[in-house]
Amino acid sequence: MGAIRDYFGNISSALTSTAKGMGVTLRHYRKEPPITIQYPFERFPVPDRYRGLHILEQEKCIDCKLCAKACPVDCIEIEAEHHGRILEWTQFSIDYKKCIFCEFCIPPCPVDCIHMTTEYELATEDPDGMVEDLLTWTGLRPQDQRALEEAAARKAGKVVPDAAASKPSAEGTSAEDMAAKIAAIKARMGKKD
Amino acid sequence: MEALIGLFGELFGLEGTLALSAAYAVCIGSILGFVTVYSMFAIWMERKVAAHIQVRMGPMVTGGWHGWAQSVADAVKLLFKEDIIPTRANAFMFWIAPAVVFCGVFAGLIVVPFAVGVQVVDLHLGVFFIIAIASIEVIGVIIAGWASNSKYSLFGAVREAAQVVSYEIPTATALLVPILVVGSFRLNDFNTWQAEHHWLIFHSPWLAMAALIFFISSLAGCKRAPFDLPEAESELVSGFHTEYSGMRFSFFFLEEYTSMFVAALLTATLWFGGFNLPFVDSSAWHPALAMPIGIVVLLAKTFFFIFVQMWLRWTLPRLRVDQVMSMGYKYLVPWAFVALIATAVWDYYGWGWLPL
Amino acid sequence: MEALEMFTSDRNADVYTEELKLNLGPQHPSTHGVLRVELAMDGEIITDSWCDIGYLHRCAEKIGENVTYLQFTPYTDRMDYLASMNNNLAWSLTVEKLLDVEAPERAQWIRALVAELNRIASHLIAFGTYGIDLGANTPFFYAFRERESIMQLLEKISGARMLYNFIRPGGVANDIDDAWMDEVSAFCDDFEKRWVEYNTLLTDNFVFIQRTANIGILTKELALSNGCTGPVLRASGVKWDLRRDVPYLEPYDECEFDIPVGEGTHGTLGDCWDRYWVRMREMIESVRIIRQCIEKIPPGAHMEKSMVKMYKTPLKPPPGEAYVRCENPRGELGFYVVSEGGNSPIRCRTRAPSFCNLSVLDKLLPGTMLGDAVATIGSLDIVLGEVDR
Amino acid sequence: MNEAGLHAKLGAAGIDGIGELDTSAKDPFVVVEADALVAVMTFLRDDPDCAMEMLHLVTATEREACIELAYHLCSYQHHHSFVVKVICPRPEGGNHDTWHPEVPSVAGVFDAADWHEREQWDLLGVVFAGHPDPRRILLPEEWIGHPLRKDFVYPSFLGDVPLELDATPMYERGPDWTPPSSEPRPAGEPLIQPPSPPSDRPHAGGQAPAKDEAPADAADTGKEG
Repeated sequence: MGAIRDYFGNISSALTSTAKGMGVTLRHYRKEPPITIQYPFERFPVPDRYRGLHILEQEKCIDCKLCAKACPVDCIEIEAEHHGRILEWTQFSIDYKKCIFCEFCIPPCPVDCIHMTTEYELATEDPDGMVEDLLTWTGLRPQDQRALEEAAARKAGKVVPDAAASKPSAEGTSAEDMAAKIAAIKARMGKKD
Repeated sequence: MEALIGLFGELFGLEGTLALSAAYAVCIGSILGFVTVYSMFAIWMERKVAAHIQVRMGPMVTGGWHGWAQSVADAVKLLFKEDIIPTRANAFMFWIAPAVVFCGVFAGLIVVPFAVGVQVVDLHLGVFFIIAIASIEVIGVIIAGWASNSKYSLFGAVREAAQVVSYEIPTATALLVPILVVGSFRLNDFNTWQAEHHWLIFHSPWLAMAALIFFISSLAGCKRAPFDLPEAESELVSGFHTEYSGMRFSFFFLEEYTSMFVAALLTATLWFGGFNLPFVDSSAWHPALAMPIGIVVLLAKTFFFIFVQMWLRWTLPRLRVDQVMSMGYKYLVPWAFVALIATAVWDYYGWGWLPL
Repeated sequence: MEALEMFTSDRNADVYTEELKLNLGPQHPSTHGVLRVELAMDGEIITDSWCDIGYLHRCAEKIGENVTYLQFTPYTDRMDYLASMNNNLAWSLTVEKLLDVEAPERAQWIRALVAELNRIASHLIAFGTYGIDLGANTPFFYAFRERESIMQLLEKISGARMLYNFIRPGGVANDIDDAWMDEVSAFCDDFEKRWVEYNTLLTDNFVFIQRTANIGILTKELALSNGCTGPVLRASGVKWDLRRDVPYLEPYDECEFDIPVGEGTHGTLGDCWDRYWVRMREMIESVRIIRQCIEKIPPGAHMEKSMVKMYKTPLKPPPGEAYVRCENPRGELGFYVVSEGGNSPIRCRTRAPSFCNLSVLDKLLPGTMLGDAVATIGSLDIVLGEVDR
Repeated sequence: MNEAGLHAKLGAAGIDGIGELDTSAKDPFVVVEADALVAVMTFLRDDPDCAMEMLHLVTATEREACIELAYHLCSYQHHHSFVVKVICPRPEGGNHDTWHPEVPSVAGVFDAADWHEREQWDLLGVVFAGHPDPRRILLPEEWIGHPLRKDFVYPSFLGDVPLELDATPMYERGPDWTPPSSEPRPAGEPLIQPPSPPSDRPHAGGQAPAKDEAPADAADTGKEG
């Protein structure tokens, strides 16, 4: 009798469990809203803490290379020439082909000048474009040049009439500028908004 | 068909064989067109049904409204894809297999009455013809699996052969049940019988059971989940069409969806009243009115069953190959025979079931 | 095996079937990555199998010998990329053991909380992909829906979606706030309802039971001898869970939770269904732990003060070695680290749970059918990133 | 039972070559002679008080003076664990090429040792005598050398295939790109001089060629690690 009970038990459990499962799928078909979004047209909100592309506040950076040393994959390249406290920048680049977004470059920074933005779109058709230069300017800015000349002049014993002009401007630290930088990152990565 | 021959005679003065050929050409062309458009729609529908069951959206971009043109775009893409024949495949067999597969199901459609008078040939053995011609498909699949020279394809083909041949027994037996009641193989007779009496599904519990058995075994015949063993993408990569791409692959797709259509259409015609509306007697209507309504009604029923097929597919896991066999032989075949004999007894005594 | 003998006994008869070698993988939909299994087939029946791994070997141990202790943390993310938190946890505990420091109390609770969240996410993948292996595609998407909630929760605190790098030697990277914990509670409530739905859809399904019960039976002896751990071992009837037996975090000592073990409900003890069902019940136990963590989490620092300087100067543990095991979703993850006092370890050995669980596959497959092979591989729930490292 | 108890139990078993328990380590361990390893493992597994059902991990560590094998055992019945170590001292001038320390395989005692020992052979070149399946496990069979050795030299060939160390990125390769080291070579000359392995070396496929036998066109051999 066991076999016969199994036989009919199989039929009934197959039919009932299928019906129940179909009930679940039908409920989803009719009631549940889709959880996916139409990606390029809409996006999920990205939390503030998101570890995305980097930006650099070049004004603050002192070329201590601690971030490069902290990097587990050696993707940060920094090159600058020191003229006293003024830096002549050659390179501050991150190779996003290597970067693993581990955030270890952020905490060591003594002047808190490197940050991670919430930008996460990295895809590009040009692999070379993935080596991202974070610098807003290279070499010496005019005011740096001027400051250097004044310093040299002061060293030579000459009196400098206009000391105020040598103060570095606060340009490059405002929020708008940050946004502009992010836009520049995206532009350089060859992406459209 | 006769109407078309007459039309050609009137319009172009064609007569005899010439008119016949022209009429056939038009019929075949329209069925081919129908099959193509239907398949595109069914694929789009399958994607949407799957997506909504799976809390997704499915195609949304192509063509604008809910991605309606996605299938068209896919078809165009498949047409322009490189036609790859594996180096060590048997090129001729590889080439001919999709055509063989497609011809079988395609030919089945010519006996289907879509509405009053909308039918290519009104065969006396319409049901039998569909069952017989649909079996050609298996040969094509075996050819495809063997010619691909891939082990996965071979496995898929052998599974398909075993499965489809086995499931033809319950399919055909279940089909015999309504045939027994109506007393005809002609598909049109089912429409008229059900218009005069009642839908066959309500005739007796045995007919309802036969409908269920037919539906399940037709799923196996169409290689739909949970019986998609020949494809079984998690076991056999893609089964018998692993090596196919582009246009040839799309033929297998067309075949799958067309055989789904045929199965759903048979269910609708044989058990669910065909192109008749429930509670409405349409036999006295003018053909110009009855024809479009009949087509719409039949297609609505058919698409409902296609929807159920999809719904099942996205609900159930796949059976194992021996379980498919045991289900066919241990469960479906005996119960199909039970339904057949019980219907014979039922009808002999003229019992009624539902107050119809 | 009966079926096997039936098919192989008449080898000397006039008609016999020829053995066919089938390559399951490395590119195959159901090998969960790049596993290659060479199968000797007699028709649909597997007569022998050989596992071939190493396609995803990424030299993690060699890298570990060349980076500092802190810098190796993100690499542990990439071993078992479905349970990064747990991997981070094991590595952090190892480094802390080497350095003789202990994470603050709050950090321990946060660690347990996120590790259990990640365990649910990982088991959800196991559940979903197991459905796909058996041909049921829909549970996968439902599982991903819940996993997406977990990923968004963890993204909020860690800043990444999969490779969190959140638990670090000495504590955790960021503190968590009450608003976040409310969201976690809301998720837990939602998840329990969904879990019932999963069972209706897949667990109790007749076809699913037919496909998994009595398939791939792993006996207790075989499991122990092969070093299987985690759900795979527990499904064979061994009640062994490091969280209960060797509590490596304070919350595991204080929270109440059960350890689900296999019972052979629908078939034999240790079959695929048992392994699946142990995972399903573990998710509910994790929810229980998470609830208690949220209730009991103490205030305090989230990072050991003395460890903060590790970002600037590499950690230099004293010479010695440490072996730490953690209960990962897939089993016991162990790190055996040998230090000689330098910036980086001289040996950084990983005991990957998937590696040991997979080694049993060759013994399970012979005698089953091709479809069962897929079910068995799926029920072991391997991550090839961890097998090959 | 703690480690001291286990060690006492082991000492009472009457197996030769069991060293003292090192309690200064974080996980106290005992060093045993290679010859005694299988007996120790069998005892630890079978003794009802030890009942080490599970071999957790087999690790080979290369140190300055030796290669050290650590076997981590644990028991789920008694909730204790134990570490057994075997030290293989480095002979004079022993490097990754010439020195393959040999220890008896414990795969007969614990099935788990099978894959672990294969991995240790693969990555560190420790020979496990009596292993049932002594093949490489992670690296391809044709791989030369054992990469976790400190003096490992990156091979220039994998079987017949030259390994490119300074390869042009895939996206910069034009249609005429050829691997840098795949210059046409005289017909009949093998790509790599077959190394002459000592005939008693049990593991096939893992022989490293001596340095002077390296092919002439393998100029791009670099050093890693």
